[in-house]
Amino acid sequence: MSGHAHGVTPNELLAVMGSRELKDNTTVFAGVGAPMLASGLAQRMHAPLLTMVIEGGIVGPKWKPGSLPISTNEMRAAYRAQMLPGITDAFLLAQRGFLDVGFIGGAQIDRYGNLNTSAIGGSYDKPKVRLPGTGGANDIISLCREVIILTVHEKRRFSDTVDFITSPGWLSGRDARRKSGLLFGGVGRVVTTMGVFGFDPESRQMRLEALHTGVSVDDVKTNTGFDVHVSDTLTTTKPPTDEELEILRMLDPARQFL
Amino acid sequence: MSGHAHGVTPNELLAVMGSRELKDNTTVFAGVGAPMLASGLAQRMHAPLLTMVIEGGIVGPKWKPGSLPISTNEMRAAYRAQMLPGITDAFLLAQRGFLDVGFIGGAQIDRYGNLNTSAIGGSYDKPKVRLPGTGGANDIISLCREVIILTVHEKRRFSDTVDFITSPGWLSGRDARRKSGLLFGGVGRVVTTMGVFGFDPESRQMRLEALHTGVSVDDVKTNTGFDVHVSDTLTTTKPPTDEELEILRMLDPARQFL
Amino acid sequence: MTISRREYDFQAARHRLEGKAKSAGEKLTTIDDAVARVKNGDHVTFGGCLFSRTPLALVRALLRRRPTGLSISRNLMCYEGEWCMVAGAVDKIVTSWMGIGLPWGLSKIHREYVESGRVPMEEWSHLALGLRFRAAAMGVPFLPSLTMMGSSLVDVGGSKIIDCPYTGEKLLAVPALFPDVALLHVHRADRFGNCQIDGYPHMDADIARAAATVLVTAEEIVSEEEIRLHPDRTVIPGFAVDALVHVPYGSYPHECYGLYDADPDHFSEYVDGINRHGAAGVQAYLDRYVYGPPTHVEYLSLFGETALADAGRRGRELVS
Amino acid sequence: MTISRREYDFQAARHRLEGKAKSAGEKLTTIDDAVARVKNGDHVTFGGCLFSRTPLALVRALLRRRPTGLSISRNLMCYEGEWCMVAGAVDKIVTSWMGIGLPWGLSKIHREYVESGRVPMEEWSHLALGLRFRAAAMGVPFLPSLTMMGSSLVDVGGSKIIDCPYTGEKLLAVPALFPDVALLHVHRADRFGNCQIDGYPHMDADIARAAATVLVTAEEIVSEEEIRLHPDRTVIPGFAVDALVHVPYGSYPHECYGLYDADPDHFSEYVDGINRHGAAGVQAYLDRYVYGPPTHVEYLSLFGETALADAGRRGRELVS
Repeated sequence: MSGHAHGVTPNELLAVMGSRELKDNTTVFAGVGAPMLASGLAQRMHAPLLTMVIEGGIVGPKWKPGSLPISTNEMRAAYRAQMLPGITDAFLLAQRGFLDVGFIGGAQIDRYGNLNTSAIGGSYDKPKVRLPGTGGANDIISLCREVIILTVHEKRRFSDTVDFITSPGWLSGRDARRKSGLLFGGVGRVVTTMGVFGFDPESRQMRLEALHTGVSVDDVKTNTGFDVHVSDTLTTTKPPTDEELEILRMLDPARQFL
Repeated sequence: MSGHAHGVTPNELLAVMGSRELKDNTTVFAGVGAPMLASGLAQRMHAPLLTMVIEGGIVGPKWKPGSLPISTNEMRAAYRAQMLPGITDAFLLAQRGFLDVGFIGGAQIDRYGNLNTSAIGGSYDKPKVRLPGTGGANDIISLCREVIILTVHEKRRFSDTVDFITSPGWLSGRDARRKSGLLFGGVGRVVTTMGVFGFDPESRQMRLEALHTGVSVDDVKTNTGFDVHVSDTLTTTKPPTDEELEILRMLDPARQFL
Repeated sequence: MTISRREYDFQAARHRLEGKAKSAGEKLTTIDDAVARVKNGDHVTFGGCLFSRTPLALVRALLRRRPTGLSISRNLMCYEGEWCMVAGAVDKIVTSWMGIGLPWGLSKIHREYVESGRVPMEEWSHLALGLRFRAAAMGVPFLPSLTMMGSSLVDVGGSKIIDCPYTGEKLLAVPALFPDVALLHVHRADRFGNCQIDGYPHMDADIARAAATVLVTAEEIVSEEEIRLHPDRTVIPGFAVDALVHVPYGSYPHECYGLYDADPDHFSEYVDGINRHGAAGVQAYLDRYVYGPPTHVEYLSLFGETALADAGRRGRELVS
Repeated sequence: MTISRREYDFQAARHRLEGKAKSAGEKLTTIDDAVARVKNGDHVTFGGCLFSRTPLALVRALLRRRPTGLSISRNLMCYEGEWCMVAGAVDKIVTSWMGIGLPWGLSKIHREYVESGRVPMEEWSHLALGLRFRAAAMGVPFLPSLTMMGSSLVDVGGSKIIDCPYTGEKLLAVPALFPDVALLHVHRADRFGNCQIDGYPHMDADIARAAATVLVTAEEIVSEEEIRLHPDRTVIPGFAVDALVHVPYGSYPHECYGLYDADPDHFSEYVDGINRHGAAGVQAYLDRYVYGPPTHVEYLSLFGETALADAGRRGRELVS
């Protein structure tokens, strides 16, 4: 994929494309890795008045370049924070409506943006693979105004069905999410290493809206475990700029996450 | 009444008799005036490990003698406190079961220990006399393990019926309180300037259990707006000792509350 | 007297918040610009408690705009509630208690306005009102509680009893209260609106999350760096604040924990005016202290430097 | 896997608390005396979060007693949960996530024990678990929330959906979790158990109110006077604490905000042992670090003064 052709790593590509989804004067619920880098990049590019909220109960940190956190609840994640309300109260800010955007990923994702990070195969009680669990992913996708999924694009991830809905996207589509009691939010975008997906406003099925440079629709179809709907107005994303990549590499010089 | 005969004021009598109801290694939800003095006295007499919790969101203050608070939410009330959790969280400690005893008073009280501090006469919306309201009294009587009512004994206060139940005692008696949803607590004692009342364990009606020195049952009946039941084991309280009075007057030398 | 749907409509409240910019940017402005955000008919909640950290500078600035039809709420309402009554600004008062305190007896103004039915008082227990703000802060329409059960207060506001889905026990469902506007006074904030409070927090943090619009005065504006060096002291995040004004002695003659003590003599002077002239006494007070002084400095000069310095000395002594 | 009634029985939990002395007196004791309060079959909740302020000294002291049949809960479970599995101490783990972190991948121990059905993991969303502790801290059987709705998680623990009595909307009734015992590590406390935490509070304050028995280790024991000079820093009242132990570096090699950083190299060493020997690697670790050292000082000496000093330097740098 082009990213790599130009020496851009998958996480660099995700961080850049993710950062472009963030607007100024908003708040973002960000986890470690690409989401964190996307937020830090957006603050330095076009969204200086963006506030990050971190799962560990951290509001408005100013992470130290080269000293990025490996978890959402440690001193590096809280570096130069503006407020430390605690974990429960940080999520309650999201439930109240203070969080505009949330970033999450997942081991399995279906066409409706439902994610599984709990258990794969077998039964839930005796699964083939027990994954770590939801952590705050379920809360973020349930409570933020809009969620953006950031993930590498692999066929095994983009699966026809998820074995367990850890984090509800649009559930079975249409108004299923609202009917389930999730009155707010939803998945807006799925940013992958191959392109950017939106969701059909009616069916709530994933729809390819943009390809990264050098990626074809067939590439995407080959690497997706369900039928890929393509937008009538399919576009191509602007490749990561040198400035964007320089900032990312300044934030993570050891390339711990890049 | 004897209290006065011995130069003991009504509030001194209430503070002394109230203090004797408090045990060591317990917690007490105390308001300003007699309750506060009763708690401070108990700490200096027999309950050094008694912790006071104050409505203003204050835990374990060590009030400055001669600088007593006139409200439950001011710096004098928080003087040398151990913790300042805030008002809502202080009451939630009581709802959880951390508060052993609560002191309250009221403008009107009936035979079941129900109190009215809201509105007297007319209708609730257009009352003859609009009183300040419940404040935390309703919460204290609803949530503490046991409530002790401290009040001067006047016929107009000890009324056949209360116009409005601001603070629920035993409601209509027997199991009415539990049935109403108040699963915990209840009024244990009513300490007045004439004597000490308990409640019949069956009927939950107020019952005179002790008289202060020099007060007769007839005195009590004459000053009570409902039939006074008298315990078979009626006793006489030990008058305030010089030590008790000295401590009270040390706490409140200006006799702001005495 | 019953609660109105807009008080507990968590969906509408959430949509209002979703529609707002949540900026990490500048919040400093003038007090008149701040209170211009209050519309007639709004539900306005005052922070602090009784005569502690009351946002009096904001209340005065608000009353100078001669608002009408407001609902006001506060857990323990002090005489700022009487001001709103006499000024004709309020249609409803939501509180658990109204007055100044023991030494000043019953509030004649509270009695006059409520007994005549001119301004209804919606009464909640102190905890129940706290839970109304907390439910709203949490973004839910109610919180379960054991308080108020069995009392006549349950019916006053129209709150409901539910059965616990797990234990089957009865619980009071305390309805959320989402105010249109919150008026708060804090110890310090940076210019982005990150607020810190010393001593007892009262209900301000919940109120700030509950309200659609948050107006704050601060005793001190500190650097962003100072906030970031003590983030565990911050109780209100900047993105929740709409307007911030630097107002030293912003709650005087009420107290501000550790900075200045209240002025009970002034309370007595105020009550004397009522004892002599009733509501006209409050009107005279409003003319002198609220409508009169064009600036906060001129307001403070009515008390004099000695009184302010003395209140400051007492306030510092009480926490040292 | 469903919740058991004793987890949300607020009446039983309240009666347990009512039956306890709530003393303002001495709480200092030895760590062995403290953990002797834990009975086989108890539900034990660990404070802190992941590798931050984990009460590791208490967990180690508890495991030295070879407890059995415990249920353990923690919002993000780190490798202390693996210790309990391999030590045969637990029948059930309640958490939202289990592992160490990205660099160490999936937990092989977690996988082995859960996939085989030997130790079930009851999974809740991070907020839902936080609300379970908060409901208990508030003394109510549940709290309403919008989280987890529509997901497969709703059924895992057996939580229920209710209709809002005011708006008619569906809400998740998150059931309370009243632990038998809470293990917590804090920055400082006075000998009466009044505890203060710096930085992020995690869920410790709620857990301390939720549990029937509260065991605390503190980095520092300070004078009563120091607590009373900064009461707005206190998050757990002394009367809620049953036992207090002075344990500097009480959560090491996990971090303690502002005092010392975590030791990721040690985590890697631990995980290497698992990668090479599976559960036997954990057993060897337990023998060396948990069962082996008779005292905390001897435990710390396994890391060496240089490592401790370096963690302290990094920890101080990260907050200055």
